[in-house]
Amino acid sequence: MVSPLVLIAAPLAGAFLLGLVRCPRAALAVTLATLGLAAAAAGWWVWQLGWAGAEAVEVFTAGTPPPFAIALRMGLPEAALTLVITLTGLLSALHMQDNLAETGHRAMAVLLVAVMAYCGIVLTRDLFNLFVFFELAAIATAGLILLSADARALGAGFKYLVVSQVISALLLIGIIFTYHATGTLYLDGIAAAAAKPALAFFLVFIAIAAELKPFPANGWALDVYESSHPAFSALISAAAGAASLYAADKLLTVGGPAWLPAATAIGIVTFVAGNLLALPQGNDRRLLGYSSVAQIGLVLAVAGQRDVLGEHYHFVAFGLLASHAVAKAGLFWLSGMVAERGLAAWAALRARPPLIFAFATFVAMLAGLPPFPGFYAKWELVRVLAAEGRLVLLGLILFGALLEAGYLFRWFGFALKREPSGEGLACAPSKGIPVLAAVLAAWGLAWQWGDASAQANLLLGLPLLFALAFVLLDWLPAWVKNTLAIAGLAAWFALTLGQYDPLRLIFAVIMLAGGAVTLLASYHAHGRRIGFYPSAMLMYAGLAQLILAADTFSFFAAWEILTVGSYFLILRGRHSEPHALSYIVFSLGGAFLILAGFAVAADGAASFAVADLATLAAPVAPWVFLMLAIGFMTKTASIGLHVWLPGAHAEAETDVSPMVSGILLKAGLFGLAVLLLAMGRQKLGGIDLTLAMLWIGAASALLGNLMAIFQEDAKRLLAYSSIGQMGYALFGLAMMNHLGWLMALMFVINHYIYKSMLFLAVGGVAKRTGTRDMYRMGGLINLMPLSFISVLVGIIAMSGVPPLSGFGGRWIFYNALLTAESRLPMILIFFSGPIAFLYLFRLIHTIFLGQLKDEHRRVKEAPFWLMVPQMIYVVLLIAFALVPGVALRQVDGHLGGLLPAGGLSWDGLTITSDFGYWNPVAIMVIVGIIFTTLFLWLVFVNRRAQKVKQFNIVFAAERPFRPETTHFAWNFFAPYRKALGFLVQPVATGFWNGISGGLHAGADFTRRLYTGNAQTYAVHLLVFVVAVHLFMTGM
Amino acid sequence: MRDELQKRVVKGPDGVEFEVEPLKDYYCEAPPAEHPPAYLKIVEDLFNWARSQSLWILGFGTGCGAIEMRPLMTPRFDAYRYGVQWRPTPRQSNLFIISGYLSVKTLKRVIRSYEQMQNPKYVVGLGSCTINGGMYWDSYNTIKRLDDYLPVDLYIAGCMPRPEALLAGFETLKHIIREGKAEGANLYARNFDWYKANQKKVIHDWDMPDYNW
Amino acid sequence: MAHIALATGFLLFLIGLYGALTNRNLLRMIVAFTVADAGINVVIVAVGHMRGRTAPILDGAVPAAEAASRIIDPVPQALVLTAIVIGVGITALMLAYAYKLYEARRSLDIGKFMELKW
Amino acid sequence: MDFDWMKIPYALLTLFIVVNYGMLQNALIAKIGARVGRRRGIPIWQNYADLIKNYSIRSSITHGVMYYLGPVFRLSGGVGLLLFVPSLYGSEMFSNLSFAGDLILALYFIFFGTLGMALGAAESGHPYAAIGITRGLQQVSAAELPMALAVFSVALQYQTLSVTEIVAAQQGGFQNWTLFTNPLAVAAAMLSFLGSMMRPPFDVVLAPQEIPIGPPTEYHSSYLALMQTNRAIFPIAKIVIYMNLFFGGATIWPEFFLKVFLIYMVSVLVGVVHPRFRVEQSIRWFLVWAVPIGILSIVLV
Amino acid sequence: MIRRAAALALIAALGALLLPLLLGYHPDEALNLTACYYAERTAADLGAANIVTAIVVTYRGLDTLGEVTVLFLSAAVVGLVLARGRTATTGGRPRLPAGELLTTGSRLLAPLIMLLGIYIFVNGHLTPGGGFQGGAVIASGVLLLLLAEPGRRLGHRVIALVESLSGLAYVAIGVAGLVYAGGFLDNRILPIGTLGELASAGAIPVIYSLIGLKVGAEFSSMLANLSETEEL
Repeated sequence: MVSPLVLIAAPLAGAFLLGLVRCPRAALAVTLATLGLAAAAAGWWVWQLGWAGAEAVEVFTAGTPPPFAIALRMGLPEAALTLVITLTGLLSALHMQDNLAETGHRAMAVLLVAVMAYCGIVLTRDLFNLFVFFELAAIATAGLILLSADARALGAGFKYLVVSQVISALLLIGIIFTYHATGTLYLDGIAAAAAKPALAFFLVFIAIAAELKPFPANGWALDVYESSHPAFSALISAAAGAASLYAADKLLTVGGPAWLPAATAIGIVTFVAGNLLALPQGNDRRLLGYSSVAQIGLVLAVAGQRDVLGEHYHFVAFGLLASHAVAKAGLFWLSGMVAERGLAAWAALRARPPLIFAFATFVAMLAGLPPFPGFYAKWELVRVLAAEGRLVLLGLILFGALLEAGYLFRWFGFALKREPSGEGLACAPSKGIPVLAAVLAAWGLAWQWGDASAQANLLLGLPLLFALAFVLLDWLPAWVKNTLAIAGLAAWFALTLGQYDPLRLIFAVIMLAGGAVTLLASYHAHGRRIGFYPSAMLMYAGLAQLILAADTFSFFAAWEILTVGSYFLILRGRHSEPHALSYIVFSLGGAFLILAGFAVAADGAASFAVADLATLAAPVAPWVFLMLAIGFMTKTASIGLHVWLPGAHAEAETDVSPMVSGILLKAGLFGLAVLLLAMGRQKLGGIDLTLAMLWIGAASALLGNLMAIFQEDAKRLLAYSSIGQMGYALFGLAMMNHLGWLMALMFVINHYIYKSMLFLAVGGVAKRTGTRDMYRMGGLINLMPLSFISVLVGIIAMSGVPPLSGFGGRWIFYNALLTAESRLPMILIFFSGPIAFLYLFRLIHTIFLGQLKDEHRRVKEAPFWLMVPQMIYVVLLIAFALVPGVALRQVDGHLGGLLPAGGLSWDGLTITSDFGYWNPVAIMVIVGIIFTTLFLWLVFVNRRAQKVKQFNIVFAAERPFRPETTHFAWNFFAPYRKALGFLVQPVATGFWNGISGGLHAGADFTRRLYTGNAQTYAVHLLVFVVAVHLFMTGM
Repeated sequence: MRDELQKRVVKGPDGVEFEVEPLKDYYCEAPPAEHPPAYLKIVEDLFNWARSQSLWILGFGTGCGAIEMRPLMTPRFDAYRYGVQWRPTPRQSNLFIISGYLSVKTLKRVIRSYEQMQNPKYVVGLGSCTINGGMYWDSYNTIKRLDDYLPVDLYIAGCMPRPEALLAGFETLKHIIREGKAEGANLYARNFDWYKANQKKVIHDWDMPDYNW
Repeated sequence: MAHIALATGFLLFLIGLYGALTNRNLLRMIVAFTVADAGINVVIVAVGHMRGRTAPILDGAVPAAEAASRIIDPVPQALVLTAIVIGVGITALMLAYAYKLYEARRSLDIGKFMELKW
Repeated sequence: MDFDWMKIPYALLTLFIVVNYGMLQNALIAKIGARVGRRRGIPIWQNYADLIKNYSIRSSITHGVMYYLGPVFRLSGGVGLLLFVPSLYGSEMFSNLSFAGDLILALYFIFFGTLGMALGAAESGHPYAAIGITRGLQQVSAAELPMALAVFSVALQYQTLSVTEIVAAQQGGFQNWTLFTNPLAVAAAMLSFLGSMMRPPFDVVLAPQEIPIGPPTEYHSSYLALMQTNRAIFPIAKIVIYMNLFFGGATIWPEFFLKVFLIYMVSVLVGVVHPRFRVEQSIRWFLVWAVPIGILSIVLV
Repeated sequence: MIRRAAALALIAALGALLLPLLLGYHPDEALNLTACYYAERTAADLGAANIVTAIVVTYRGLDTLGEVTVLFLSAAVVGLVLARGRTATTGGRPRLPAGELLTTGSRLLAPLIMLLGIYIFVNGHLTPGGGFQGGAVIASGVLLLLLAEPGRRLGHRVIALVESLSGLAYVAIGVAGLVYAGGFLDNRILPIGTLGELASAGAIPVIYSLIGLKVGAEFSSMLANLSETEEL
């Protein structure tokens, strides 16, 4: 039995002892040993209380029971928090050991006392004692700030002192009047007191709240974060934040439910404002400071929701707090390794891939992505808030979280993509160990929270584990990993084959088997390709789990996993940094909508079968539908939400583009299919939502295609084309009839095949020619004949010209339209068909036909491994064109059970609908015979044609000047721009840019609040106090 | 030699430098081939009839005579009724009317266009200038005898010959074609070196391949 | 009596705070905070005060048996001790900071130490 | 559906009839045009002479595989289009190969030849070819829209996509023709028809002097001959679709010839009195004038 | 001006916020539960005559430990602050020596002051005053010495030793309470003795003495540190 007092006595004794130790190294050893002892004690308690089944204990001092003497309490929360505090202290001490040793025993003593004070804040049950520990923490903070090498730290420390003077004054007044009114300082006694002194307690409460750095009274904290030694910032952020939060929590327990709204309000305002203000930050530590402030605000808001969270309160609050503590401490420690302060300076981390992994872990953890605790916590929190109808709060939380994800991922993008400048990395083991420990803690907590969650433990999911295994296997050469990956996908597909219904089977085939085929292209990469396989397999893991997901939780978890995996994957492209960012922001925005939708639908249930969406009733159902639909449509890049797609797909690596285009987009369609199957038609305010989707689908098809024809960049062209194609599929689904769905599924298959093929082909060409601008290419047909064939087959299939498979899609599409109820949106669709023709022609013409350029005269065919999947696709396309029934017949039958009749009849080789008929084999044979006959005839009459070269053209009696001036390729469809250019004005881009710009400008304006003047900060604090008071009394 | 036709060193996308020789790399270097009639007589007769009934003139006015050809399209002369029409591209034309005097500068273009026409092809010299230089007999920059440079099937004399003369010329040309005597293209191929030498004698800035396919 | 003490304490606190907010000189700010601290301490002591009672020390005048009815509330007395000591500690700290700040800039103007902001 | 081998000679017969009819009709129309201009115009057999002449050209060049295949695609498209649609209603003999697919097949097969031709012409490396193709594609993309709407309107009207059934529904007197039962659709379709016939005002694609006849700039000799053959077939094949959809189809060849001729004459008549549109003008024109009619026809059907 | 007016307005608002505390204040008529407990039980349980001392040292011993630590911390941080970036300042302008009268006087007074301080903290459990007060008095003696002889260097090592040892002893006694008596900082590890005697109230006098020493040492160290800054 270790007394909890060890946590106080040991550091204190250590601190006093340090005065006797002269040698800095010995002093350091004492310090570390003391902290280690404390951490061990805390760990022991966590073990006892958490696993060994011990009860919480109340520790009396002075041999007298409370309220007459100070008492401490050690329960599971306290044990966990003290463990966090002591461990952070230990690791921070390790991290800054050089500074400590240099500064001498005093600094170490201060550090020990700081840790002791934080533990004391957590443990004590006495109000005044709380004050004492806070003061200790404040003074220790003022001392530790000085450890920084930054000369500005002095000023920050003074500001901190000024503000803590004001806080402690308020706290003292509050305490003494609370004592006066209740006759006790024992927290439980105050809680039990009959008459609660509202104003006095308000002062106590507001003082503790001010310790939590609420907006706007937090300028001092930011200055401290920015200028302190990062290890110490880690301590403030993780340990002090946790301790203060627990103090606030204690006060809220004492104060009762009346104080919860205020806590919530303070917390949420701080959360949103902190994240908003972090947006324009350029200094990593200040950014982390804003983020810390925001996170602590979030936990405070959660504390304010304890009344509704009930038994989940600790799970949620600690999930968020643990995520914050581990990730933030880790990030601060990382910041200590980076030499410069700009966000882009973190590019130096690239020298050490494990550090990038650590960075990714922390960012994902902060952003609340699975499988980290924040994810489970978010799920519970949102679920409860939605069930209680606190939708504004829910919205604000998600909005803040989105902002946070925005700047965190932007920063991550900087680290991965910017050029590392100047000084590198301080990579001493003492700096690396804390980071490593934080990473381990992060994954340990992920396991722990998954284990404790009422939902499935995500880390038990085989696909996810498989993906994570690649992190450990990253030292292997790429081809080994590629083989493993393909084998894994194939094995998982074979393993789960029995579990899919025909609808899911189509998606499974595309995502898993198709994924394996796409991965064949990755054999072309040499070396180790660090980071590629974990990301790719993460995405595939998400996809694999998505198709199998039966309940909302696993669905959403899979959704986020695939989102984050694909984000890392997209980010790998050379210039993809901004595009990957907009991808992740839009995806997370969509994911949050899905989350909210599920939560609203759940009405308090922990998780429910996705199919049960069908049982939702009127007032809620349309809103749920709306949120889910928008969420899924973000992924399918429907018009308006499409701005992330072109860049993300175009800038991705050659073999990544087909994955994110051919495969990933289908996740959105899958979601929509599941949604529509479950919920069917919904009406909101008299508007049929499926009709709205129909219009969106049609508009996406038209505008996507229209934008595609104006692209000069081949991959962007394909990317815009995907928007259009997804529009078709969305349109098909939204028709809500049998044939519409069949057409959508046909599009799913076709789009996978030809878009993967085209992306690979174009990627191969771009790889060889060193450019993606089509007008710089031209005439490559003879040099890259295989690529030409795959593009040719691809565009024939895509344009829907018989006899290839695209026609089947069109045919079903027309038949579906005949049964559709609304006719107007189809006009847009009709228009988009021929437009598709335009960009497809442009694609093949400007790349392969026309004039070959000087510098491309010696390019070779695309790499072998890029060609392999393309040739497989060519075969697949032709096979699918001949016998579409192989894939579609089952689905047709399956759909027959889900949607009213109107299916096709598969009579021999002819496919018959209610309206028409279609015989793919006959078409192929007839066209083949005619074509062959005519070809032979031409060969006969024209057997002696002289093969000429590219300048042997009639040129109005002149000769071409140079290939560049002879290749007609740039601004290919100028008349279209004149006629319809107004349709492709970047309205959506402008809109989103406006929002982003507005947020940044607003943040930039608001942060001028923090003038850097200590007095201003004091004023902020007082204004905050007065304002909160007015808010509370006004309520 | 013009800049754009000179050898140049370019760097490929893979960073390897290599040499581009435009005249070799961008133009077909093969010399023209003779294409003697290859089918049975009756088939060739049918073909010759068709060729004679379908005279597609390259729409290229080389000199002042071009103005005389316009009226042929008008209701008054209506050359269409004789199977004559104008084509904008030498690839599809089989009749080249050198309409009047031919400056050296234009000769270059004429040669190029002529060589881009397909066998069989016919050349008609219109006006005195194509015969002996006409009033430009001592000009420093017109050619004097078209026949030195291209195989002429028919001359239509006059300065200028009226459209009626042109129509009559067409009839004569048809006659020649039907008789199988209009083999100027083969003549050109056979005596290619001689024609080329003559051409290069007057064209000093020869900046194209020897034969323009 | 208690009200007067309380009012004095509050007034001192507010005056001190006002001084701290308006004086740009570091030393003046520190002095102002000391004033405010003093005000708080007066408030604490005043809250413990009870009319007609004596100090909580048991001696001849106050036997242990009668203590409950004779002495004033000892708790604020104990608290104020702690508060004072803490105030002293912080004041010392602020002074040290002020000194170093002056050393850095040769100025005591709070407005000179604003390089960390936004 | 059982395949009957006799269909092949029957289909070839259709092809033969249509090729000859097409050649003569083209000449006739040229003659009419000439007469409007008070000329005599070409002899009626002129097209045969041109065709034979082009096949008889002895030399030719090729720019590459696609260049070589372009005309093959083109003519395959024309022949296929013709054969996928029944020529005469109620005639087993001249229902051709329509068992392979319905109206949608025919409409999409139009693009087969266009695509092949575009690829072939583009491989010639000639900028004028590419310019011509882009003009054509852009113009057609807008011109197709009213046609698609009209077709759709008709399909809705008759609740079928089978050409045979659509013709069947129009039998029994001209008052049953779609022309009278759904005039808006016909109007839209006929406006679209103007755009697809490469006649003024929509012939900027060819623009003989600006971009010497556009896409086929580089084509000559037997390539050109193939394309000429297609020029005889393709417009007829297209008009057959119009005839079947809107004008009651044909049950005997004379009716077929007459209707095809009259429908063709629509574009000719419009063509001889209109100057040329630029591409963006024609796009706007179709979207502003033809599309609303098409939309109305869909809404009202 | 606006700044001042704004500050004034803010202070006024704060004052208005605090006003209800003042107006709503009613002095207690009787001791509340806690105070009552102390009044009635202190003598019997702890044997300390000075109830405040009993509260300070025992009942709220943890606070006091914290308090001592605050001072320790302040001293350490002041040391840190002042040590930060300090260059060797052996030089500096020479000062005038203090007058002989002052030197002698202060040397005479200092031990007396120290003695007073010791008296105060040793008797802390009996009379008003205690470790903090005593420590402060001791430190004032040190201050006197420093004022009288500005060039004087105090023995930092001695101070640090006193500081550390007294602190360690304090913690040790606290832990001893945990082991041998009712809890951390329980004074009953030593016999309570008779109320009012010097050697009574268990460990309270010992603790208070340690506190006195420690406080004195810490104040002295702070003063010494601050005084040394003058040489710059």
